[in-house]
Amino acid sequence: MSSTSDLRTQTAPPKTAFRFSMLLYDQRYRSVTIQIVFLFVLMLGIAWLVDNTISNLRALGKDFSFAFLSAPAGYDINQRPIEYNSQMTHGRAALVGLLNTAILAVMACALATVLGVIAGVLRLSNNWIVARLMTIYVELFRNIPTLVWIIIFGAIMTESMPAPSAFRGDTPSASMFLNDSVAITNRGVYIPAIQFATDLGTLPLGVVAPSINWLLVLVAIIGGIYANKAILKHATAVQNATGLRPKTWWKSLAVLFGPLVVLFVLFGAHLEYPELRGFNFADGVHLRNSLIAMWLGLGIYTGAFVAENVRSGILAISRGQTEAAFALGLQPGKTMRLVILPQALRVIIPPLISQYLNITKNTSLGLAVGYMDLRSTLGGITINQTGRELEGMLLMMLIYLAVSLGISGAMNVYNNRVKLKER
Amino acid sequence: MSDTNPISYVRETMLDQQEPPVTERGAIKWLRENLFSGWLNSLLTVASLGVIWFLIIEIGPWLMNTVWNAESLRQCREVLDGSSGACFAVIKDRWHQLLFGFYPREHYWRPVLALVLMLVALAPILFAELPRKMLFFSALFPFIGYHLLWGGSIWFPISILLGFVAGYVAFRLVVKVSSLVGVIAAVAGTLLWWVFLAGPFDAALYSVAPIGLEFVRSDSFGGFLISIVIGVSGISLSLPLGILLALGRQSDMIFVKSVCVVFIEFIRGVPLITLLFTASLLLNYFLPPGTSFDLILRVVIMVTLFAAAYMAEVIRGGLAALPKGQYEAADALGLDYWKAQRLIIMPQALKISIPGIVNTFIGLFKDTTLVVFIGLLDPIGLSNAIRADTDWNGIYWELFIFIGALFFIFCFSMSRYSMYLERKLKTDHR
Amino acid sequence: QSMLETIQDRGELACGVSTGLAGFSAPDANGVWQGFDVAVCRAVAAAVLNDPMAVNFVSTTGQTRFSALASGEVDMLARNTTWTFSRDVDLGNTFAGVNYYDGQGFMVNRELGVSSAMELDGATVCIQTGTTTELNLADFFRVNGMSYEPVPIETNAEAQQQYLAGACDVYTTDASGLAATRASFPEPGNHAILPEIISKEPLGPAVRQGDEQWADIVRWVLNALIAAEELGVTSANIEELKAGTDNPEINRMLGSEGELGAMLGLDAEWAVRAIAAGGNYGEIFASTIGEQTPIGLARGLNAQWTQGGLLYAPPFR
Amino acid sequence: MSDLAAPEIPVDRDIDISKMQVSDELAIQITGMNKWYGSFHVLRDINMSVYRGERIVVCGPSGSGKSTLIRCINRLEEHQAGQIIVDGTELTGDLKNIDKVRSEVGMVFQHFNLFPHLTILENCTLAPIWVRKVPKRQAEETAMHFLEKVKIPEQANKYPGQLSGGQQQRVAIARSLCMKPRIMLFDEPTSALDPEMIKEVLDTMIALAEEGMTMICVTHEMGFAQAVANRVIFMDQGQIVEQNEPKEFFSNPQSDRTKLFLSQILGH
Amino acid sequence: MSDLAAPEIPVDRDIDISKMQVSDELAIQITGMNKWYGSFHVLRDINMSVYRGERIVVCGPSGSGKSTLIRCINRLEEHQAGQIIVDGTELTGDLKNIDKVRSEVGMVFQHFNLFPHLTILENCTLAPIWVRKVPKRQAEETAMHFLEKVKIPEQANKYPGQLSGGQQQRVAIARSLCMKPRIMLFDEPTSALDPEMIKEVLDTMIALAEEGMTMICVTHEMGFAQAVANRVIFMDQGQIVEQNEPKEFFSNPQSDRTKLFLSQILGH
Ligand SMILES: Nc1ncnc2c1ncn2[C@@H]1O[C@H](COP(=O)(O)OP(=O)(O)OP(=O)(O)O)[C@@H](O)[C@H]1O
Ligand SMILES: Nc1ncnc2c1ncn2[C@@H]1O[C@H](COP(=O)(O)OP(=O)(O)OP(=O)(O)O)[C@@H](O)[C@H]1O
Ligand SMILES: NC(=O)CC[C@H](N)C(=O)O
Ligand SMILES: [Mg+2]
Ligand SMILES: [Mg+2]
Repeated sequence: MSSTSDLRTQTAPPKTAFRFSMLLYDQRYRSVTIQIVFLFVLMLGIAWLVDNTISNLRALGKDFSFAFLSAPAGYDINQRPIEYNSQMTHGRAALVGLLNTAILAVMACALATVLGVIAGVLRLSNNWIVARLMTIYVELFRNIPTLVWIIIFGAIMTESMPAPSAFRGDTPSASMFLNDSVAITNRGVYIPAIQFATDLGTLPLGVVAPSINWLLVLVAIIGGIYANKAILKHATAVQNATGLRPKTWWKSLAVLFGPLVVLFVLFGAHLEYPELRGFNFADGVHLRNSLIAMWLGLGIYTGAFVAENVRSGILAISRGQTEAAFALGLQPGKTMRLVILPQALRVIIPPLISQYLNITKNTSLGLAVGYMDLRSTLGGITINQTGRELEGMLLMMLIYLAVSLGISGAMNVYNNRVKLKER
Repeated sequence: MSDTNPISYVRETMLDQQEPPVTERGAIKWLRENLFSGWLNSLLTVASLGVIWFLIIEIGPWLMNTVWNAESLRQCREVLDGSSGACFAVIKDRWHQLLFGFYPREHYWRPVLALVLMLVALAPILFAELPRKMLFFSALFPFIGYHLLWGGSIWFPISILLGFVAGYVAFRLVVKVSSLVGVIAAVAGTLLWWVFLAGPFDAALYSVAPIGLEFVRSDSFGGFLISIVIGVSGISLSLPLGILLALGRQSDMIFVKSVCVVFIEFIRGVPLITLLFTASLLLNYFLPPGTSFDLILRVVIMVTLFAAAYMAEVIRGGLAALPKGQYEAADALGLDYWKAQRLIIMPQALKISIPGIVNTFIGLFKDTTLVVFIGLLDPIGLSNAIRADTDWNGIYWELFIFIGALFFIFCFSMSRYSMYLERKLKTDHR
Repeated sequence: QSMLETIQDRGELACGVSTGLAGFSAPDANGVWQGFDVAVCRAVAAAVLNDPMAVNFVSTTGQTRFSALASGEVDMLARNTTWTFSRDVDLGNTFAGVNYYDGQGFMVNRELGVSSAMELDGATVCIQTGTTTELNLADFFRVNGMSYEPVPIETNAEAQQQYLAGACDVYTTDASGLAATRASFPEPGNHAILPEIISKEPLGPAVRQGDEQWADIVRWVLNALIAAEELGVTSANIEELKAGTDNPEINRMLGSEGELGAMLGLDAEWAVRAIAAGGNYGEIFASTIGEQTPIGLARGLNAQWTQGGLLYAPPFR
Repeated sequence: MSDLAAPEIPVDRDIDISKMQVSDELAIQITGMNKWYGSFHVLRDINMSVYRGERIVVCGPSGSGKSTLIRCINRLEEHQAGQIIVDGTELTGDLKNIDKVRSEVGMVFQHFNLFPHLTILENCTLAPIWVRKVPKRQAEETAMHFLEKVKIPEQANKYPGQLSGGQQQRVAIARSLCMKPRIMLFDEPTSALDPEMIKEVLDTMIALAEEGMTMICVTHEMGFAQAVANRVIFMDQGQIVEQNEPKEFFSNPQSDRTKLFLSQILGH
Repeated sequence: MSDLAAPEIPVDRDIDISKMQVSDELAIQITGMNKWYGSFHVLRDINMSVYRGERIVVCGPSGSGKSTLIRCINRLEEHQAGQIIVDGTELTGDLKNIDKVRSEVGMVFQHFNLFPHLTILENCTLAPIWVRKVPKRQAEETAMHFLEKVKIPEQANKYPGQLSGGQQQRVAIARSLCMKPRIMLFDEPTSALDPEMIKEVLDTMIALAEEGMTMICVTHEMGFAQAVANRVIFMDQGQIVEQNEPKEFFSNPQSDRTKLFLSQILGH
């Protein structure tokens, strides 16, 4: 029989003496051995590769330098979101390519989301035909490589659309759509552009010089969104106090679009219609074939995956949730908004974001249809003209990596924010 | 039963099933519930019927009016004589290229036999009911398949196979010292054999006994043959590599772990196409001057690394889903790390990850189309080549329909198989 | 280990060619590569490997060709590649000479009614990326104060399709390439090559910098082909001439006199094999792109210097 | 035979069932109701009246249509023939009527069906705020009141995932009560719970019963039935086969089916 | 106070504890053992000897380090100071020793931890085949022998998922026994089980005890402790606070902590 009543506490574990044979046979030190061996082999491998590279470069008389980025590029880029001409540097050309990548990625993400949500929801509809049709869409696009789709859309654009010359003459064989404002040709789609009568010039910000008019429009949009948030918050406050939620839709509409309308009127905004002049349509916005093919190819293909995510997200919310909400007297609309959507979004958004990541990486397939993205500028023509394949590839991979890590970092933040609390 | 108690009630005769009212029966109910419940639904029905009608009207006549016999698009057009119609004659003319590339015609039996044998080798892996002994053949298949496809000296695959034997012998010899040393010895033994002895061994035996099928160069490979070769090798190699990476990422050895994390995140963060470019353009910078090895092999390596990173993440999910108790029970029974992994952890983790694994496989198979960018003649590359030919200049849809349909068949059957497996595993062991 | 040894060990020459340009380099119906550029590869293979067929043709696009060469993917490029300063000096290539003197031209559909490149303001231009023509085009339009819409394209075949489909008004590349492309059109007569030649495009085989011996071999194989024409050595009479003639230069070239072959690290008959492979320069020209072929190119600048052209092989001495 | 039910009785206080009021007003009236799933006739000629303050236990073998019956009462399922009148409102396709009935009838499910993305308090205030348009403060006060009643006020700011099954079911009851329903439906509220937790939930239900709530409860807890029910209804094959006072029902079942059923559930 | 434990006694036969042999050889010796999780001192100066054939019950409040203690004995956890000698082998980082000890010490977990992808028989033969290198036939015979001993030979070809909790725990015991360990450790083997199943498992453990197996068992089944244990060890805050014969321990606890603990677990 023994009993202790003093409860002693030590704060730090003592160290044990180290013997050499422990390296192999001791649980604790063996992992150190393994890691040292591993690291050694790894270092050796890397050193070998680096050594080979250095001697190969030396044999070719090349060095490793990024100076080529500030040399004049010499080539033209057809789609230029920022000022660019062939006299500007390779670095600038890479930036133009990166922006083109971003434009395509954003457009394709938007299309994929819209299509995916529609198809995902419709696939669950109890309408037999619609559900089947959506199943066909999803299976057809999921099981055929995106590259095939991109090329098909590219072919549709060049092969099946009329050339600009078909719009010419007294009896043109092709005509524009929507009251002569949209022209679909085998060189792309021309849509009206918004022009401002009073041009406030540009804001020189170093590399880019955005138009002040559009900056103000952007400010108005962001401001509108914030104002709308405030209105909704106020509505909630009123509801909390009185139980009755004031109608807000007209206020929302007003703050979201009011400032825009005012700005547009102030600036004398008008539509500039595309017009057949010389060889091509001029004015308006030119969405090139390459852009359209990439956009449709990536967007519709990824939309099929998004549809599956949406469908499983909705299915993950058990029927019991709807029934419980109904049993409490919530109407279907409110059930959707207050009970189903908040839960489904948690399930849907993480895979949705990884689809966005896939889209971003897949924009590099622009090569197939001649889209001038980052890969085509920095990773294509620049490398070819300067012979800096090592540096160019490395830089390009790092840029893609940074973008990917940025997106997945955002996803992790979101995931942690909405994680369900469990026991 | 008491009549005094008003609430007491007993049913004397049970009622029989009755037919539901008309609205609950047959076609009317089906239509009402499935097509016309509410105005939105009716609208959707009408819209979809419209879409289907449009497709039939647009594509139907074109498909029905197919020309199968012609030597060029011009001939096709002559036959069609202005009416709209498909010209699948191009497939009839070029199907062998789309399937085999420039593989010598008299040797077509080799890839076909390899495909059949591959299905046999896959069978015991895919269907657990088959006898386990067949796995022996599955293990040998890579070597048989290689020899069938490329030919050359039969001693070459055999000497590669012997590398594993060498590794095993080395392992046996020193495993007594420590299993860690054993593993290192096994890897070293295999590599040493491959690097230093396999070549001479092959050459010596071949000079004595020159047996083997006729050698076929890699650049005659093309079409679906190349997609399948790259896809299947990538799939079978990326699984073990993915498992290792997943284990590395789960490991508590900080260096191993961080190297795995960096590798996985890097590979997942860049587009496959940049890796393929690296394989085709940059790899020689990293190797000693003068080394050159087959482009297909390089692509297989890159595709494998790429898929392995995704695989590792899928398997990590499976590992994370296993309760800690499984590891502890294995420890308590005295199983060492690798035995525990092989016998306890992996069988369960892989089962959990099957849907993800198959999805990665499908993705990998679809991604084999990207090799067209580095000049390999996969189906897309060949379709470009065929269209560049003056005979078939201007033909599009027929080729794409053929290629798309074949990809669809492969990928769709894979995804169906994974659903079958999921269903089966759900009921198994319960 | 030198390039020569590497290639001889391998038993095969890796030659970078285009992805398909009729007359210059394109596989025929049997998958065997044929053409003007291909003939250079075959001659080199014949000289160093004693087998004109021991060539592994690697098709490269305008964009991938120099990377393929620099990384060792190919041993030499014979791919209508323009010899420029930066490609020679900065990109680390060595050009082995010129096998075709060319310039950049424009092709348009006659329906457009364009007769001069100066009328192309606002046109959509199909252009192969990664070429000198891409850069020349930018300069040409900028200098002349015109605008254009470039449609960047990877390969000649794709460019041809885009052009025929009307996705671009103009196709621009080397004039020889235009002629070759036009020759494969269903109705070549509907397309005009505009008179302006906007650049000098000396096309020639290139090797990687750093192995002088290998560069010399390629250079002198090409020179041997050109000199053979000048000296009247043809594939028909070479068997007879190699025994010895009274022209000492022919004798030195064909190895019956002197040690030229040994100086290159080859045997004495290297040039005999190179010439026998496809004939001398003139024979190759005539059978691949000459006036008798569908391509129908005249010798023009590519005639021997004795005929008023620019071809001028340095002496074999 | 009456002691058979004894081991199941979870009650730890004296209940005087006679004190619980039953008025003679009708809360629910079902006449000639039939329902089919496809061509399967699940509910056959159901006739049943429930008075205000009555507490009815429905039992019967699995698949006999118990759940379907009570789900018809707040129109989670649609019936195809006959009439269901709840609190004077007939249930037809009319959406207004359905909303009205649903806000008068509370329902507690076997699997709780709490909203996992909302705290306990938010679960309880959601419907009052959005359906009854009660100001938030007041809704929260009511919610806390009912949470106290089910004895878990301290959990108000946790999420459902952090609670035990028994606690979750009590929250589900509180959530229904917050809508101040006049009728409560329970569909096997304790069958997904561990034995210790069953007691907590049954105690809560008994407390409710004592306050005179009209209740229809599908359950196999015969102890509960004996303790508080006015009436036990036994269903089989979609029909009401027998109904009686609990005492009579357990001690003296009339129909063979009932006997068989009772021997099965009380037997082990 | 000794009758307090009565309702928990699961024993259905007469056990003559005096007939069970305890030799004077040491099976386990722990001296001055300390363990930390990070900077948290979970086990403080543990000294303890277990003789061959001894059956020891460890009890104590939750978090007192009971599990950690017995997990240290087969090195599922590493201790940082002091000595643990099992069957003459000291546990250090040395992998050989660890392997040796683990194959001599069987362990049964609270949550059974059977391998769900293997049949019962495969669960039992896995370790003998791969660790002890026993031929498969022989391993299966041994396994059937022990499965018979735990009274479930007929389940040999089922999968764990098809068995009840009690059956699973008996399989877990059989699986450990198949390695023919000289010492068995049990970590709350019955606490995840339903009441009826507890008895099955305790019976199996009692049968083991009767055969003279050295056992250390973390459990709160005081009936079991009274019936078969030679010694009860009470732990609190990572220390051994009291140890004694079961009878003395229950009837006459010395330390205040022990008294408090006993009143809590026997109280309800
Ligand atoms: N949505 C449905 N479609 C078709 N049949 C259904 C549906 N829901 C239930 N059923 C069938 O209706 C019958 C009655 O089901 P119900 O759920 O009402 O039984 P229950 O008495 O509640 O049984 P349990 O005690 O198992 O809950 C069962 O045979 C069931 O299979
Ligand atoms: N891996 C770990 N890391 C940090 N602390 C731990 C870890 N495992 C256990 N602990 C802590 O060590 C203490 C002892 O844990 P242990 O599991 O041994 O207690 P126990 O007596 O078995 O309790 P129970 O009866 O709940 O099983 C507890 O306070 C626990 O929180
Ligand atoms: N069109 C081509 O492929 C070659 C164009 C040009 N001769 C160049 O070297 O860049
Ligand atoms: Mg039910
Ligand atoms: Mg414990």
